[in-house]
Amino acid sequence: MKKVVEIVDVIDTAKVYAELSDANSGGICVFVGAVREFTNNEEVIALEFETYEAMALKEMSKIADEALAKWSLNKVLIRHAVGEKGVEEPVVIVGASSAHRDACFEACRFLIDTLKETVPIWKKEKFKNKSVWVSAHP
Amino acid sequence: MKKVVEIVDVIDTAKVYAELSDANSGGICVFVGAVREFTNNEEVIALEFETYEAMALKEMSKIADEALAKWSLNKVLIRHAVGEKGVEEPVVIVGASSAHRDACFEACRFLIDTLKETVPIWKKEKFKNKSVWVSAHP
Amino acid sequence: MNVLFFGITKDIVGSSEISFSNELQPTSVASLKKQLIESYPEFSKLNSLAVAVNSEYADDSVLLKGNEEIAIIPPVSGG
Amino acid sequence: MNVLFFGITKDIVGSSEISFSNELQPTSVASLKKQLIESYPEFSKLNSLAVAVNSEYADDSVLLKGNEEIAIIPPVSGG
Repeated sequence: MKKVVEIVDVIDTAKVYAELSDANSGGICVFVGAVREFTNNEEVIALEFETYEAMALKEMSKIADEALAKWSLNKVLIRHAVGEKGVEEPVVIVGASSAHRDACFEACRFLIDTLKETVPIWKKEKFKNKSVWVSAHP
Repeated sequence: MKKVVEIVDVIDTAKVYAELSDANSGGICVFVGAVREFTNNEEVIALEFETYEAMALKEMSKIADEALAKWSLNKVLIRHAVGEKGVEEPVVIVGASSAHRDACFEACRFLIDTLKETVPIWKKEKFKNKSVWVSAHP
Repeated sequence: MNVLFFGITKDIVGSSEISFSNELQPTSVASLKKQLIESYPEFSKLNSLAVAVNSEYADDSVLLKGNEEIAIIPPVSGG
Repeated sequence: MNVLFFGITKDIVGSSEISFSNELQPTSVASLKKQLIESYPEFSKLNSLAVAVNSEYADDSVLLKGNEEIAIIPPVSGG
């Protein structure tokens, strides 16, 4: 399977290497996004992720296809979590494998940057006394 | 432990996320180098890695320190395997975690690029009928 | 015509789905947005407001028949 | 003075370590390299030839007393 695109409840970071590994890949680049304890010096209790799943999977699939077209990649993976995530929990994992490292580094960066721009997933930051939808307002 | 620098017999890719994870890190970038089946269309049986360990650890430590000085990172990891490695086996893993993703991506790329330039580790490619020390000759 | 709401737009509307009766049904993405902003002025304060038709981004010129899956997409913030 | 060899230089020399007797002992990194290339012409065909003194890269001007840990570093190829 050249392309893995998933929305899950919990991300298992331990298995991603096996998923991206390939006899023709000299390099595998993986990015994990996780919950930080502080945003602008305010303590975050949790992040709550919501998605429009059918559309999110379509958009993630488009991003993976675009990466496969742009770079010489053997495998591509995009997996996002939904639900409430506490500090240090992984919320997204993207990765790519390729013969040489340039391609997988560039593709990995592209995957996460583009995901953040186009995939219909929304994040609410939960602080002690309030909750804020991230990026909603200027 | 902010910095992990190791030479090992076998790389366990599954544990690296836990090693780099951190309450202040929103991003973790990891690169894994693995054995490819073909080099210039010739089938590779295995790679054999040898090191001058005392010096390699010093150089790896310098690279980690340089990355910590250049970027705002929470954790840095450089781990290289030695001995004979078959196709798809990981031979090196480097990674960094940071509040925002720019730093960990740039640092991760720097770690692997610099490792390949300065760390005294040597790789022999074993083909069916010959063995070649990589990069030894012009 | 049913319209799905997510993220902050769901909070503003107070529901994840609303129905337009036939006589009030907007006939394009542009008129759908206009109606929503009139009914929910908070929508005009958002960083962006996109519409998806059959789970694809649709620009203002796209016409609506009423049998599509229509969703309101506030600024995304995954990752 | 003992000198360690790694990678292809170990193969060329046929040993991972050689000793220089006191009278032949090079007094600088430059003269060590010169002596090695004279004894093993194959060394001159390598992409590069570095020397480490006490496990740090040392340039040609570094002087050698004989009690250091000295190592020959052919082109590295880790990763």
